[in-house]
Amino acid sequence: MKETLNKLLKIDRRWLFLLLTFSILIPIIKPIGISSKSISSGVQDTYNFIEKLPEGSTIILSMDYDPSTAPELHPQSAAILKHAFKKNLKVIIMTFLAGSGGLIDEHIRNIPQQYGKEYGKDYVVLPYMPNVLAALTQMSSDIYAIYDKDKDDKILKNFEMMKKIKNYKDISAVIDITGTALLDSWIVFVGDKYGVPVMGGVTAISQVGYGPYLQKKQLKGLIGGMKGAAEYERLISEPGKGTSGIDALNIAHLLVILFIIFSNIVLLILKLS
Amino acid sequence: MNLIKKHIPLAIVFVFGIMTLASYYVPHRKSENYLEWINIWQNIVAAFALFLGAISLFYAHYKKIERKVDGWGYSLFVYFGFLVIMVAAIVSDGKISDNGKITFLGWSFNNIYNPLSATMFSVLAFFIISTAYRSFRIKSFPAFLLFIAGLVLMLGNIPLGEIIWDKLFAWTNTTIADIKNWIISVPSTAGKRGIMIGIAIGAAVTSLKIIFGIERGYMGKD
Amino acid sequence: MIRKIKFFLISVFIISNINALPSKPKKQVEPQNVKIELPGLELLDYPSDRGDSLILKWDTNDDKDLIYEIMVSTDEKNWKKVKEQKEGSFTSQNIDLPFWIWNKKENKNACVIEIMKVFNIQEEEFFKEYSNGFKLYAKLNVISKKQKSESQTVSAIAIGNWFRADRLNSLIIVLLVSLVFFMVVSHAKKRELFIRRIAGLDAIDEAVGRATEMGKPVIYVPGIGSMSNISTIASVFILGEVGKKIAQYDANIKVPHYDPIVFTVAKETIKQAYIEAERPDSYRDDINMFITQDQFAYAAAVDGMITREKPAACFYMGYFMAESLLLAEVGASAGAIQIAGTDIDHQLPFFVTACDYTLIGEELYAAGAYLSKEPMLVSALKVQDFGKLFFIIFAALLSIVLVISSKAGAINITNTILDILKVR
Amino acid sequence: MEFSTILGAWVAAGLTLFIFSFLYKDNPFFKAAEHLYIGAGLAWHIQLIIYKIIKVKVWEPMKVAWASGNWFTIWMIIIPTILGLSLITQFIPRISWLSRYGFTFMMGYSAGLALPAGLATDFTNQILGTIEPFANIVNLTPGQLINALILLIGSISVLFYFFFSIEHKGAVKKISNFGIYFLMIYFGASFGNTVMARFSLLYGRFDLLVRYSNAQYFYATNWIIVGLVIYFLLEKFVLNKVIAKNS
Repeated sequence: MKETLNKLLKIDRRWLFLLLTFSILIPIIKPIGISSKSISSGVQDTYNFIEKLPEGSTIILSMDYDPSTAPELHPQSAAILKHAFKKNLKVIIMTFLAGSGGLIDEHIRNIPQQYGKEYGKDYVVLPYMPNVLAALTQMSSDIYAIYDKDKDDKILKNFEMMKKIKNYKDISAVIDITGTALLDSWIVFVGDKYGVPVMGGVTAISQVGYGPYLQKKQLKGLIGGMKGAAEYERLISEPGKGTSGIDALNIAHLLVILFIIFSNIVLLILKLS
Repeated sequence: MNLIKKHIPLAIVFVFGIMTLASYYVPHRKSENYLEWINIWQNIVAAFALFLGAISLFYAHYKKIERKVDGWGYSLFVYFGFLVIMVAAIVSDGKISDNGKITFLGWSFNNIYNPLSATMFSVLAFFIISTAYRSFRIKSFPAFLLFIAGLVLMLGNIPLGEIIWDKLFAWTNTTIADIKNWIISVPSTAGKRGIMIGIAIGAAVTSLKIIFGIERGYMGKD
Repeated sequence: MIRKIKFFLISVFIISNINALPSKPKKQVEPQNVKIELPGLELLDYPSDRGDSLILKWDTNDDKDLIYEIMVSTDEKNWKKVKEQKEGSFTSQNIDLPFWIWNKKENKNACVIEIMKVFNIQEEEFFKEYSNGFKLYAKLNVISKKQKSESQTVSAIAIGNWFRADRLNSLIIVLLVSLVFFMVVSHAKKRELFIRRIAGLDAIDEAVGRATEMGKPVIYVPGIGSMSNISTIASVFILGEVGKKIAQYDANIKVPHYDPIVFTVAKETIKQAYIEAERPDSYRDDINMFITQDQFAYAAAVDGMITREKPAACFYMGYFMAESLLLAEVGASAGAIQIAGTDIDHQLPFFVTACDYTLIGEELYAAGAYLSKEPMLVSALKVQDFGKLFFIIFAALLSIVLVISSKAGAINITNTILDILKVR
Repeated sequence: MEFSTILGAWVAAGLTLFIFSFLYKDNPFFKAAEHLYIGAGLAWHIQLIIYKIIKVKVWEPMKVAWASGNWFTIWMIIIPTILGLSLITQFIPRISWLSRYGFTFMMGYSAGLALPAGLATDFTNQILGTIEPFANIVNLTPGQLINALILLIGSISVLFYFFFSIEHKGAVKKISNFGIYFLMIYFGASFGNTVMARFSLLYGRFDLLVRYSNAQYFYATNWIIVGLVIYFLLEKFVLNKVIAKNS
């Protein structure tokens, strides 16, 4: 008995890996269909903020994630973009992460046409900018000093929607979707410094860390992880990858919890005997 | 010689440090102009720092191949990977897509760089499972708190957790989301704030040390 | 045909208007426009700005239905309407300036006039042309239910300021930290400062000892930070001490690098450590190796290294992001003793669970200071302790003051305290 | 479907599975992918630098400034370029001190930028956040009041844990132990939330692999898995025996 239990504790971890593989693969092939019930306050706040913006206002959507965090963040930015287009807001898409180019392309290939939006009139995409602080600071006085061209090297100033845009004063909100610490920079260097409302979409892991900023209202709203994306999709009633993804996560989470409890029970039995 | 080797670099760090620091307190247009240019400078200088990395990398693997150390053959893959992306970039003129069509660079991003980095990142999921099983030991009260907070967050993150909670604890009149939010915004924030404050001061002091040339490990030895 | 008539009519209209304009004085267009003296009307340069805004303020009125038309001009002739504002909708209280440069309690209507926006001037042009200030005239049209009256004209010059007085609080904190720092530094040079023992540091000796016994290498991972990260600086100091022990025991160490600058610094640190341990001949140039400057490629390579080398001990000290668990779990499955330390708070849980010892946050800095006894590191630690003390005292005291003052209804005191701490 | 898309699917599925194969054990496929990644990762960053910075911020403005004889701009580009180039001298021991010019510039800039903003956000603002609820005490519900107190007491006791100037004995030890509870809750919460993130990623990878196992992509995933399995079987049953025989 004791030996078996001891063996169980030191089980080859590859068996655990195999179990996890199946627990994620199966829902992909055959979804369970358990959807999110409640909406977290951060998501609701973000939704309300965007919902309340007057038609025609301009928002910045900073897509600062690369494929490594895309499964969680891509559905978030898609939901925000859809919401903005539904509300007839103008969107400036930018990025400070080199790896995000392909992801932005994927969005603008698919989403705008669903809502009949035109490039230059309803949204623009700015090129990748490596130096975050420089750009964040510069845009407070004049966007065009740092972004004179869009991602296809066209003069940014000439686009219809950019005619009335000069600096942060003309921006109604910033939404930074990111898996890095860039949201902190947006809060510190833009939100706090120039008073632009900043909202964020982050991975589930960093969500916890933004507690202080949320509590202080330095962040007006926060979408966390795939669950946040699923909730946002529900709010705008556009189910997408967030909703289907959350299904696959159910079992995997349960597995982690069961493993922790199981190994501790085994340990307890070993100690008692 | 000491002047150009030591004193001028220290003067540079001091001058740019103080001026950049001051620009935070000077609203005048001149200060904005300064910041604008210095940002561009930083962009350019930092760009060259990456070439340092490239040269180090090539040198390291060149040595491996030259000495025919164990597994030197794999070092060839380093050059191969580098070449593929570089050629792709040159052919595509640095653009990921051109008129909505994906370029060779975009292709290699989607099918080489991205799968590698995303997969490496996702391997973490497997490691979380094995950490949970092998080292998540509830031996003491603090460890128990760690477990409880983790448990609530995990349950609160998944719809299934909500369902389980509602089945078992509906009588408490709270939802798991409430508890999760409370943990995030109250005790967990207190914990983070406690870590944050000392680090903030530490970072500020380090900045001071750098500006005043007290910390100069990065300059190397004379 | 219809078009032609339209064109004709429009041109007639335009011509008649052009002819009419100079002959018709403005007042006759709006016959009920009366001149009044609006009490307390003032135009001020916006304090602590770059010179592109002004504040117009005037006394509040009891008639809550009043509407003000704010008119501005550069030459007192051509007037431009900025906007309409309702009585009491925006007062001096709404202007986000701290109490030491702006009187919020004043019961006045206020309006911020942004020159570039009002006159539609491009930024570059504005600062080129009006570098010495922008003179602006302003007046108000007061519209009540009965009549429309026109106020007196006021003027002011908008100039760029040289100090952001609203950030005075921040400047004071920066100066305070610097002051404390230099005081502690001068103190540190005179005598040794006390640092408490940090649990987990003994483990370093143990780990190196074990590596020597087993004849297996130690892998020291300095993370993915650059030399401006304090955690990387601390890590390099710890590396120096670990390196010394390694050299003394004649054990084997490998240090994979992410940042080329850290790489060169670490090379010298290790070389120095071997010299100090009097084993310069055992130093090899391949102790430090540069891997690559891509986060997960680095993690993959270090993982591969750990699996192949089967080290007796792994150190993870410095700046870590998501790769923390990628490294620590592989290290654990390779059976190594693992000691970690980082100040990236959200990676700590993984190190805490997967490693044998973890230095949490500042403990990493403290470990660097403790091991190296470097006066500069020690004094930085002291400043941090002062900062924490400052936080504890202020947070506790101010909370009590706030509770009392808000219970007593002394809004002035609460607002003053909050104003002092507000970051602008 | 285009050939490049199908080829892409094969390459992507292959590299993904090669990395995953490390979970079973270290093997040549992983080693190859690992080394490929080292090179490709660096190249990715370098091409960005060349096309997004050197081309856009150095080369093109320089051409314009040169043509129009704008000496101010020319100098403002030349100086940072020289500073940047100075970094490269790191590799030439005799003049490696030149690289200090570039390093010191970068360090000075980042230190000056980080100092005030960091203190404001992570220090002053945190004091404000801790005490702010008390300013509104009249309108607080009992629950909110308790939360504000927990936040205050929690933050302070965690700070006690990080005091290094005094030995942790007696009351200090008790308070700092209490602080550890808050640290642990933070770590637990952080851990719990991360699980979500990482599984989402894994979901993303598996989703892709499932997509590439379609007939459209000529069963890329399936074939590569079969190949890997055959390799591991061969290694286990054939290669090892051969090696054993030879030695």
